[in-house]
Amino acid sequence: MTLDTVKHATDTPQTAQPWAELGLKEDEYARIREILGRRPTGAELAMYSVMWSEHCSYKSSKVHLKQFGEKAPESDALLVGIGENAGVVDVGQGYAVTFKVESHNHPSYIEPYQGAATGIGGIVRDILAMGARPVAVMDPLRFGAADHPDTRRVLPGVVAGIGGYGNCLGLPNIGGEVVFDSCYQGNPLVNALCVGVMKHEDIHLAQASGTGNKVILYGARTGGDGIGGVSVLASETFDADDSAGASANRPAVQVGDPFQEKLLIECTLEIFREHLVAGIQDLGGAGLSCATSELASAGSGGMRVELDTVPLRDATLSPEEILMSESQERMCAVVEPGNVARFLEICEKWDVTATVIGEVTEGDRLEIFWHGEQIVDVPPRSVAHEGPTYHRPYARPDWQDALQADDAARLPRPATGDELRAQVLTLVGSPNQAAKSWITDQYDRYVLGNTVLAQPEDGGMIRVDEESNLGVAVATDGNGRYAKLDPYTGAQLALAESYRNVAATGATPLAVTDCLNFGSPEDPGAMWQFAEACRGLADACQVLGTPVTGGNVSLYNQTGDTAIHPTPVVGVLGVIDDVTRRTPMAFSQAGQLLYLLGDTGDELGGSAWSQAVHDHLGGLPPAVDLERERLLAQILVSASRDGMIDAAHDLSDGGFVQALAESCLRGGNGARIVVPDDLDPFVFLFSESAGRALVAVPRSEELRFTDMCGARGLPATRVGVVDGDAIDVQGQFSLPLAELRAAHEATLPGLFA
Amino acid sequence: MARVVVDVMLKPEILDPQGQAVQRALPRLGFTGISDVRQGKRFELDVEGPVDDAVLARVREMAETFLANTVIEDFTVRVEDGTPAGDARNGAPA
Amino acid sequence: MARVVVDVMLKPEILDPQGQAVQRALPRLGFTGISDVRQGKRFELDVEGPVDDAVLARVREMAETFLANTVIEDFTVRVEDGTPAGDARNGAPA
Amino acid sequence: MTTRIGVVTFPGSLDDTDALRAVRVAGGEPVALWHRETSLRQVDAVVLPGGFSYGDYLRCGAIARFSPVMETVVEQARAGLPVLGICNGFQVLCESHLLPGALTRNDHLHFVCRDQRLAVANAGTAWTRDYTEGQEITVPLKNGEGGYVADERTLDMLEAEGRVVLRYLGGNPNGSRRDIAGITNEAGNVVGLMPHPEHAVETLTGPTTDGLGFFTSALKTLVDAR
Ligand SMILES: Nc1ncnc2c1ncn2[C@@H]1O[C@H](COP(=O)(O)OP(=O)(O)O)[C@@H](O)[C@H]1O
Ligand SMILES: [Mg+2]
Repeated sequence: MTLDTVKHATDTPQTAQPWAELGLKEDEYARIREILGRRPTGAELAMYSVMWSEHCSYKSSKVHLKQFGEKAPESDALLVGIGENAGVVDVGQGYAVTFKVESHNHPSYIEPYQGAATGIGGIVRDILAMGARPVAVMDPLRFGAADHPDTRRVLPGVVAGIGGYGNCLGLPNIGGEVVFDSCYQGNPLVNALCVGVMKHEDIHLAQASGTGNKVILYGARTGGDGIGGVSVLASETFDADDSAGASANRPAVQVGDPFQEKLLIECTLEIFREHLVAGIQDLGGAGLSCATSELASAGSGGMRVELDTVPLRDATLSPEEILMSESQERMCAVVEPGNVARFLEICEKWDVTATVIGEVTEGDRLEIFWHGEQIVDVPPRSVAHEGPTYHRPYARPDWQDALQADDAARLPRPATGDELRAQVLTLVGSPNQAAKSWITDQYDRYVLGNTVLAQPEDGGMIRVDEESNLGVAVATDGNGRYAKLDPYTGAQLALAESYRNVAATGATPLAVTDCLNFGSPEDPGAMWQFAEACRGLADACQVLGTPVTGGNVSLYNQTGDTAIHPTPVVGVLGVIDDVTRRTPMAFSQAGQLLYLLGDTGDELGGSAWSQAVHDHLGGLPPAVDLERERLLAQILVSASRDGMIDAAHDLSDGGFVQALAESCLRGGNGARIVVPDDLDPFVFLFSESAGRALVAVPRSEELRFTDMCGARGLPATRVGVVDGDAIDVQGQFSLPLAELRAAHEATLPGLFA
Repeated sequence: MARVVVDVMLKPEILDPQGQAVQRALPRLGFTGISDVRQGKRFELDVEGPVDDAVLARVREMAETFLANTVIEDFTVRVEDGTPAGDARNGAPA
Repeated sequence: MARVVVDVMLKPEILDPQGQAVQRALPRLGFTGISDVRQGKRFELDVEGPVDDAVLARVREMAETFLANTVIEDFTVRVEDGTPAGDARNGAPA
Repeated sequence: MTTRIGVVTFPGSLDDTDALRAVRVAGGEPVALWHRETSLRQVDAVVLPGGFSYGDYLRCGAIARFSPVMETVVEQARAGLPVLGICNGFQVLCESHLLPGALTRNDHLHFVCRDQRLAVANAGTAWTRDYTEGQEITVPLKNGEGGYVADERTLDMLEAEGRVVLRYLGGNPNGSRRDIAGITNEAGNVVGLMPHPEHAVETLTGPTTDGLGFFTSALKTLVDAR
């Protein structure tokens, strides 16, 4: 086969090209020809097709994501906003924190271990590329029904992959989510979040500037793995039944090497310390196509790359394949000529392969050569930043009204103390509410020695500075059931819960990252869910004053016509001046008083109770009151800072009784509970009204605490006392902790061990 | 009692970090002249009764669906004495 | 280019949790008649030049000192075609 | 004069900074050592930290054992230098034959991270003299290949010579023979442990401060030796 050079392409305008097989639409192909003024070469076609895929170009979602910028609240904390590898937040004392959540959904269904492992690897490199030391990871997960046979294949593999990669990298796993719902049967969601810490002056950006600067590719050698991974696995051409076929020629699955990534991290941080880098980009989806075009597009000059200098694992790879390869554990840096020798020396110290593959040029073209012949000559912006934009039609699904009309209020409720007791046990033992330690015990939460709080706490907390005790807290939440009932409110509830979780630890919420997992954008109903969720999230961020700093979109999560529940996963980052003042969730002191903060209404739509007891989904989700969330957060933070509370736990799915059970079990203490006069016992125990938390107040602080709540207008109801070794709801039932613990902790081992 | 051996190796195009780590270590230990190392798994199955074609077919199915992950791995099945059980890597239908 | 294979298995007296897990899973998957499963490692070494006795002796030394931990593992070395390279498990002196 | 305790960083070491911190918290002077250097920079004791040296490929500790720094560590350990191997460090010590036996895949096949109750079985080594025999402690345990194995003769010998240093309490987390969580060499200067005492030196980030004793023990041993 002759090499399809730029010259050859110019000379053979009629040659038929496989644009459709590469996932391009006819008008997209026509636009490429128009941009270039000729037909693209094979290498150019490969680059455009992968960079213009949904996964890389956000062509269906970006018109909606725009709101995150347009409605962004004023925030002094945001140092780098949406558009870079990850946003950067000022946390004081000269420190900056970067964090982001991404999806690796489809690959994790095909090959759970490697899919999940490389998901962690990818998000860690994004954080590293900002100039930060990665300090923690989290893993929001969604699986099919807990007792479905395929969940037995997917879940253990995903968990082992996340642990296998994250543990080997030496990053503590400080939290995440595990949700089971049959809607995720063929489309499990594997989202991964990473947090990194740096000093302000260490922030690095993905741009290539300075004519004559060298482009260095370093890390793993480039192999044939993951070719087409982006376009095949993460776009509309993906079809589960076809997965075996897709792997026939080049594997679409990537295998991770966490050891190589650990070396890459240490090597890169040493390079940053010596200020050797002018611009840097990780290699993720779309590999070199993405890195070279994004670097060149964001910089001031052009770029020239000698593709045959790329170190290969497989010598038979074609130039197109090299450009598209998604081999893991690679980075691309732009380095001034005078710094190249030292850069390579540091790579040698860490046994990291590094090669100069090109340089920044004058002009504004990205030019790629293969053994001296030019195979790519494109305006980089047209590849990286000026891909197609779709205004997809969207419409509220016609089933939405019927779903909302099917109110959970019609479900039979427990009438006696014994029935309440039985349903409490059903609830805390249901897969979604059961203890997740069978999973989280497979993750190292101690490594790096700065983990102040980790799962099952409301938020993970990391000490940033050992001298000053400055720290950050992060939580992620998302409730697909709520979002299915009402995507606008559901997205806001996801944010509200995550925000509340961070505040419950004593940290002040500052900023947001999100991973939007939805069905096909070509389905107007799914597109409506997406649009509503974006609007809801952007509006809520504005009220709460927490800007979205970055995130990720995963579409086409559906099997045939059946889409997953719309699942916006929201991560919130908070800061705490003194981590020794953190608020844990455990009730560890008998005699402390329990206060319920916030208002409880009769809100059971989409609740854990309706799922666990009745396998029902219908009605409306709980109402959101963002001003109340803000007030509650302020109270939780003040109370922590001033030592007025010893424990706090946010109320979310499962309601009061679930929170109570978790805090009691964690502390090894029971509680005597009195149902407030104005509440029905069932509603009190199981309602999922938002904007609430349960706190333990030392008796000596009671007056000060209630005065503060009173003065600031937050309802605070004394509901009981920490005491004994049972949960005793007066006049209703008593449930020994041992029995509660057995029900709560046996479920997951029973299913997966 | 007969023994059937199933060898499972990563497909040639799939990254083999373990094999690479071994290969990189060899020169440091004074071993040269090894141009590539791949590391895989070896299963020794003790089979009750005689190993006939039906048994081998079952073992092959077991390898295909369970012992190997054919998304990233190839396998071979053979009776202990070393004769391949009539199939090339992966391919053979059961 | 010749290929030398080194098989490494846990010694029979050492507990093999991986093999046991496989064996326990088999009946659930509908495979019966397998009385024992052991799981070990298989190394494929690509050797530059011809594989003569000297090369095999070196590979054996490599297996002894590095590829296997002889506190808990046995190994065999053979040239790809399947003929054992003149040694029984572990034993043979280099 | 401060006591210098070195911590080796291999490629893939993860708990090296934690071990350095623990030395500092205990009152010693932490010294970072690099796997490619044969010099131990005149330290008075060495810690081989936890992690996944060389990715734990092949076998845990099998490749790290051949690093230049280990030549010196092995030589000086034989001459009496106090050496503590934690988790991956324990695996390196076994692979180096400074300690008998080997560490194998956890019997349940999963990585396990938990706060582990332990009994100190030998309070006479260079690294345990600040404990009392039979003392119960709780420190984090986190590993995928922590099952200690050795042949019966070796196990009997370890028991007879009192060389079991730590034993698991409250359930064996990985299938270790005879609940062994840590052992020592004949001279008592080389100790290997699966649990991570460096993660139990401050209440803020660990379940207890029970791990500090390993580091203060070494400091005392070294001061006495002067
Ligand atoms: N749901 C979202 N909300 C906000 N920003 C988003 C979202 N999805 C993607 N982004 C932003 O768009 C940019 C491109 O995203 P992505 O392609 O995931 O980055 P990368 O190339 O690093 O993988 C990033 O800055 C990302 O943070
Ligand atoms: Mg990126």
